[in-house]
Amino acid sequence: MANQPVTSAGHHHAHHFKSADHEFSAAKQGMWVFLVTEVLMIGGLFVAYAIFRGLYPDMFSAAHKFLNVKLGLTNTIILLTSSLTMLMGVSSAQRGDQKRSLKFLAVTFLCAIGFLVVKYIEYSHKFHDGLLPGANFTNTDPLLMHPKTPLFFSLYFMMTGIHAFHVIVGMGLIAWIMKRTAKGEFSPGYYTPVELVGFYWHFVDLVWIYLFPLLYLVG
Amino acid sequence: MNQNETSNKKPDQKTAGATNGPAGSSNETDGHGHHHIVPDGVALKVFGGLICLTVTTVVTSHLDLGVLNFPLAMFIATIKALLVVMFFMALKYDTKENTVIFASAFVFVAIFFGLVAPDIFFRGDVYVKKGQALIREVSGAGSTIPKGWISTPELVAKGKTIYATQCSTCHGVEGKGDGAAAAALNPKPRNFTQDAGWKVGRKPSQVYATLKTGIPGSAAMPVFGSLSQADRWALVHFVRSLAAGAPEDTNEDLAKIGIDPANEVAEKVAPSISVEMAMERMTEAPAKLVAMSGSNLEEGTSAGAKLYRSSCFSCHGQQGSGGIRVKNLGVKPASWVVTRALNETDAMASQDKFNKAVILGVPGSLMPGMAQFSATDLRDIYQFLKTGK
Amino acid sequence: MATIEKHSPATPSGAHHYLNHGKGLWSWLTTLDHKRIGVMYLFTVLTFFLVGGLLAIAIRIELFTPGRTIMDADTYNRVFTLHGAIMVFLVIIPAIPASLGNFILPMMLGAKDVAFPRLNLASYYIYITGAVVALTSLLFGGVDTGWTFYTPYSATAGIGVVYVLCGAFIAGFSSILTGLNFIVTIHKLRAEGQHWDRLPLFCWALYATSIIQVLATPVLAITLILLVFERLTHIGIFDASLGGDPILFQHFFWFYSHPAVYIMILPAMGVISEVIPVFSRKPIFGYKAIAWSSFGIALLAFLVWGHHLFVSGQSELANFIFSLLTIFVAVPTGIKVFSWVATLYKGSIHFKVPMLYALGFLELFTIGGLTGVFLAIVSINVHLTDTYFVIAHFHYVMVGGALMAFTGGIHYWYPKITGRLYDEASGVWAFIFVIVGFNLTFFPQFIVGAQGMPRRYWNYLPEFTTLNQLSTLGSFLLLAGFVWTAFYLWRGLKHGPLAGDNPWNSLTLEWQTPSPPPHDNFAIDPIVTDWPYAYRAENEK
Amino acid sequence: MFISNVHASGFQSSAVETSATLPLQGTQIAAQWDQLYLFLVGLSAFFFVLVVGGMIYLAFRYRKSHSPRATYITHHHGLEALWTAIPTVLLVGIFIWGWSVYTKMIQAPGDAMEVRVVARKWNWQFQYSDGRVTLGELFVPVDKPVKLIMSSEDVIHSMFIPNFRLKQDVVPGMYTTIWFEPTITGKHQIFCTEYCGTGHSEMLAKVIVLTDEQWKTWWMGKKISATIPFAGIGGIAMPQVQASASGGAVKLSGLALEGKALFQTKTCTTCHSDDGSPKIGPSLKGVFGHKVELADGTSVQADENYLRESIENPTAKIVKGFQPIMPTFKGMMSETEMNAVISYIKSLK
Repeated sequence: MANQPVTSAGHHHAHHFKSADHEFSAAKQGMWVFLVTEVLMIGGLFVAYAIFRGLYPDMFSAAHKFLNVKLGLTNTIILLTSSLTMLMGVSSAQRGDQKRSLKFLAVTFLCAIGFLVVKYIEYSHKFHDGLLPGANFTNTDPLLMHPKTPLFFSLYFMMTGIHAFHVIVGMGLIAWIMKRTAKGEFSPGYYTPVELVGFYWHFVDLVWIYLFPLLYLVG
Repeated sequence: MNQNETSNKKPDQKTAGATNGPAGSSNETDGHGHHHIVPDGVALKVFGGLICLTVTTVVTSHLDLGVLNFPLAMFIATIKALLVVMFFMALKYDTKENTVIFASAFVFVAIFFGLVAPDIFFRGDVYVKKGQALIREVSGAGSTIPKGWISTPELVAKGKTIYATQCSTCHGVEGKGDGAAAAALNPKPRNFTQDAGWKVGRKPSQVYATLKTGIPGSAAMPVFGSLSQADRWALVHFVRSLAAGAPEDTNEDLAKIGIDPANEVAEKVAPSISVEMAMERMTEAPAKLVAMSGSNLEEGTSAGAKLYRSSCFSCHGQQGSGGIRVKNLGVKPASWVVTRALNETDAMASQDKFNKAVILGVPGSLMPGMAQFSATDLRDIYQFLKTGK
Repeated sequence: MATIEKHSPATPSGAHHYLNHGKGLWSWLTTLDHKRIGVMYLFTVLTFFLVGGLLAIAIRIELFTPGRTIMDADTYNRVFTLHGAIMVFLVIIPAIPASLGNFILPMMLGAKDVAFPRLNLASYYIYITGAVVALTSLLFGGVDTGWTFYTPYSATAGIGVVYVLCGAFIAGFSSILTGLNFIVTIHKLRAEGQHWDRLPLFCWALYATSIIQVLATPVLAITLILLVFERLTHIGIFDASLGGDPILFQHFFWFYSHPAVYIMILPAMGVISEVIPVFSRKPIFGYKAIAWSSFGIALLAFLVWGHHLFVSGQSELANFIFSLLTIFVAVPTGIKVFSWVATLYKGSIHFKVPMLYALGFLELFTIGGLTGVFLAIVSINVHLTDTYFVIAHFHYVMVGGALMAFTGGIHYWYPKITGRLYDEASGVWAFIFVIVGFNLTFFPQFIVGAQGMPRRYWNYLPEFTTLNQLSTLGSFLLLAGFVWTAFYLWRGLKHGPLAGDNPWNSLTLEWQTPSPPPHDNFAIDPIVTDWPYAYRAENEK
Repeated sequence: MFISNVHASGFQSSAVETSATLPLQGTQIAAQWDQLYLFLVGLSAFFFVLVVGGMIYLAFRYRKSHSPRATYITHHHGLEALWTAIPTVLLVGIFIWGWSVYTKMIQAPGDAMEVRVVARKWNWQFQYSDGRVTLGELFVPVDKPVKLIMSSEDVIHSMFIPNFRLKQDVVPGMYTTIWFEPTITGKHQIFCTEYCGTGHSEMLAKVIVLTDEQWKTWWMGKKISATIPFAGIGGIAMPQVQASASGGAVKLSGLALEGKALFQTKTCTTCHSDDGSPKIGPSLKGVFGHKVELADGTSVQADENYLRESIENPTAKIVKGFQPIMPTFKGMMSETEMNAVISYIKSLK
């Protein structure tokens, strides 16, 4: 039957595990395997990027100049900070300081909102300029005369779009963890969900660490 | 490995009383190893490192290190990634199992790219004809003429020869918009000899843009993006020379198409070969490109010559020698047809064979039936082709 | 000295076990017990297998004569696409891992449940959702692109294709979650004393399969997302005119789909490695070699997908690399087949139904494997690919391999799952129908394929009529065999004699607990002290 | 219900004798291909007998009643090493032989005659270097290398010539090539082997290999008098598609029926529908005998001449609301084919 009802006194490990540590290490390994599937999925997009950059290097170098490096840099800083605050949140939960953990999780959540706002500004700018993926590309700037230019923006929107989707999912997870922290479910003996959400968030930041130079800087 | 297990216990003898099993069972990880709590000091130090690396990668990306830019950016990104994984996700203090699991993901992404690349980047046997790669041959010719947008006699002359091969089929020999293929077009191709009616405009930059992007909406005016930049400027000036009073460019006009007249930087676009161009190069019969010089057109004063020049010349070339590329509009992505020399075909065998070929057209080819000629017209043209007068 | 004939006394029917642990539909629908989830998967997979099988019969009837027999081209294209999609995504990928694997793996490890029971139930519901979403495509005109969805045809097909793509995308996650669950279960929940070299080969096979599921299925997810965006918003990544490359889609698709065929066959090999030693009453031959060749196949699975693109316009260099890598797949597969045959040597063979299906598997899988070598050689592939030769090859390997092992596995673990025994005699007869029907259906297709009959043809040249008619005849026998099997297995649920804990006297852990097993599998956590194939007690004089 | 069809088509024994397992060897390379193929069949038969025969023997020999007690054997390193090494060596050998045949298959000689192939939904168009265009029939001289440069107008198709053991996908937006040097004159069947929609199984064509003098007459544009037999499969034509499921089951007479097939093969269906559904061009259902409103406001009675003119000189009269992009089909259809298509259009009430 399911885990014993969770009491504030502490979490009882599921019946098929030998101990809380056993359950925790299983949960963590499960999370690492999940991150492997995420790497493979986003890896598919990076392979597509590498192929088309290899096929049309000049188009990529021309088109990537139309991305706003300043906004990209701000987003990178925001995500790195959110990664730090998430880590602080997790370590506070591990030490049992629930209030401090809640504070840091809240800051992480705000950073995520900031990231999406910057992303919205970038996207609306692209929509306005007609720099849209594939057949919807309507920009007539002479510097973008290469017939395959829409492909760059297809890749740009797919990669940053799927990343933004993962940021939104991350925000949902952080909110869920904040609710449970507020209810005092976590303690130095049981903080698995916090750490796993932390892993997920660090992974989202990890993907952006590669997206930023690939799309914005070297193109 | 032959099990030398000597214990005679039945293989899975249930040991009495081992209800929940001893705590330290073999496959459980090393007790509290994974409970590592990342101290705040380490977190801040790592965060500082990440910020510095971010700044460095942005700065180094602005320096033009040529081929080194990409690997450097990837190297810095990988260091940042390792920092996040090792410290923020505490993989450094985790079991070796999880490290192997997470690393294997990148190995398989590398396998995926590593085995797609041999296909994507090594195709092209079709473009390599007898060892000479088509694409490379064209891209080599990407020379740019400085200040191409100012007309010079050489550009006009060069434009004329390009015009003959690329444009005369629709726009006609003298640019009146009466080429052979124009019959099937509505709206009719532009008549360059008149000042009125230019949809985009007659300024060099406007003609240049039309050549580059074609006229949206008109089914016939294709994109000549595949022509090298020098050819396009030559065409611009030849076309403008066909009628007097063509307006000149201002600096904003030039800027609009991305050219800065002051520092002579011609627009640098690596010429790519269009599918049509590649196809045309491959299926081109060893045709002789007829260098059309206007001079000997006027001399042919006989009726046959005039008739021939008005409706046969643009496809059959100089006195029926053929070798002109005619665009077959019926096929997508368009195929080019090269006309054969008339005396090689049996249409010239006799007058009535010639008449039949002209009136009814030739089945299986693009020769349209031209019923408008009278018997005398046909006799004159036939004589002109036979005797050259 | 226990032989198979003597049944140990059956557990009293009143005993408490997983079937009567909770009563009513709700207790089944919200169960976290890996055994119940396995049974639910089993019934769902068998239902889809019936639907897919009937579609196959419809195809065979249509191909009975050239030209129109019972349906016209559009309907035929939709039928073979649905047959392909259902059989691949909804039947043969979850068949062994999700149903038998879910039920047996934790018990083989001496564990009480899989590592993440809730994730296990979620995976079942994700599978059902994916199936429902995929089948709604029928309301939007169905899909006629073939289960491979090659662009640009799929990028210009009717709106129905978007539903199948989303369905497959969702069902893919069920496969990922099962893989994830099994990897952590095998790492963390093995019984005490069960070191890696005492792990039953079924667990090794599921472990290798889970690794493929976890590493390959996400790439299918991204491929389907890209195709949906290509279909709806023309992002141009697979569209030549916008700079994309239709062959890139084939690379993305086959990077998943070739490892997927190993997701199908590796668990089947696991079942065979369990069945043959039990019914030969002697250890499996070359345990280490078989365990390691599972991993060899799992790794090679990711290196060889290019042999599906030999004639698709792939570069000469890629053809060379992929052909060279593909031929080496035959080496670990050969090791397994030779080891199974060697296990029979000096054994004491009991011709029970599971053993019959295992021997049937060996016969069909050998033909399938050998014809695979034909298709691995580039020049031979050029003539044979996209013809009925390929259809015969992959049916020999998938139906002849995976589904025969699945049926054999169902018979082998039937007593453990239901606590009863099926009717042995009708089992043997049904097997004869299946094996004869299968060979009669698919062997003629090798010949007609080599003669040049292309696949996915609704109308074919009259020269191919006779062989197609033979094949249709065979498909009826095959249908009869499977329907008869379903019938007597269903009848066995009520009327089968009680099976007792270990009717086959197997040494693996799942047989050391009552059948049907109690809710927590084992009253006391078992301690493993020996190799699961150490049939030495009854062998020494 | 399918019994009746069996009588209708009957068990025709194929008129043209095809070898038991393989199509005709239309080129030298096909012969070399067959050598490798038959070697592989032999090798597989050997391993099949070894494995399955061995299995049956062992299972029978050591059946429970005959050997009640098994012997405890777990492995044998020597044997296992053997059955790893031998298959590896055999496989590498086969690979090398296979690759040598493949290099011959893909490297075309320099002087090969180039023919441009355009594949489109459900027919093949061949264009020769002098601009001549044929639909569904590729004319080539015997014993001379021919190189096909292929591209597709819509989806991926695949050129498969069983007698030459050749197959190559035809991909939109890129060129793929195959080459062959036919040694047997006659018609060789071409299939499309990459699924491309409803007409995938009808997208057939023929390589017509001509003797030298037949080739000269054809190249000069004259008709070939002799009827050319089928070489290998393809002799009996596929049953004609009766009324498609969507259209009514109108009984079509001879000429109109032929016109219906031509309506497909001459690619009219690409832009014109025969069941009223809108496509790129106007639907031709119910056009004949009615008034047609033109783009320039006038309207005209749609009679045979109007139909003929619209086929030969399409831009002369443009129907209101449609683009003037129909190419001329003059020269693409013989006189009889023109009549057949027009009579089919007349039959579309």
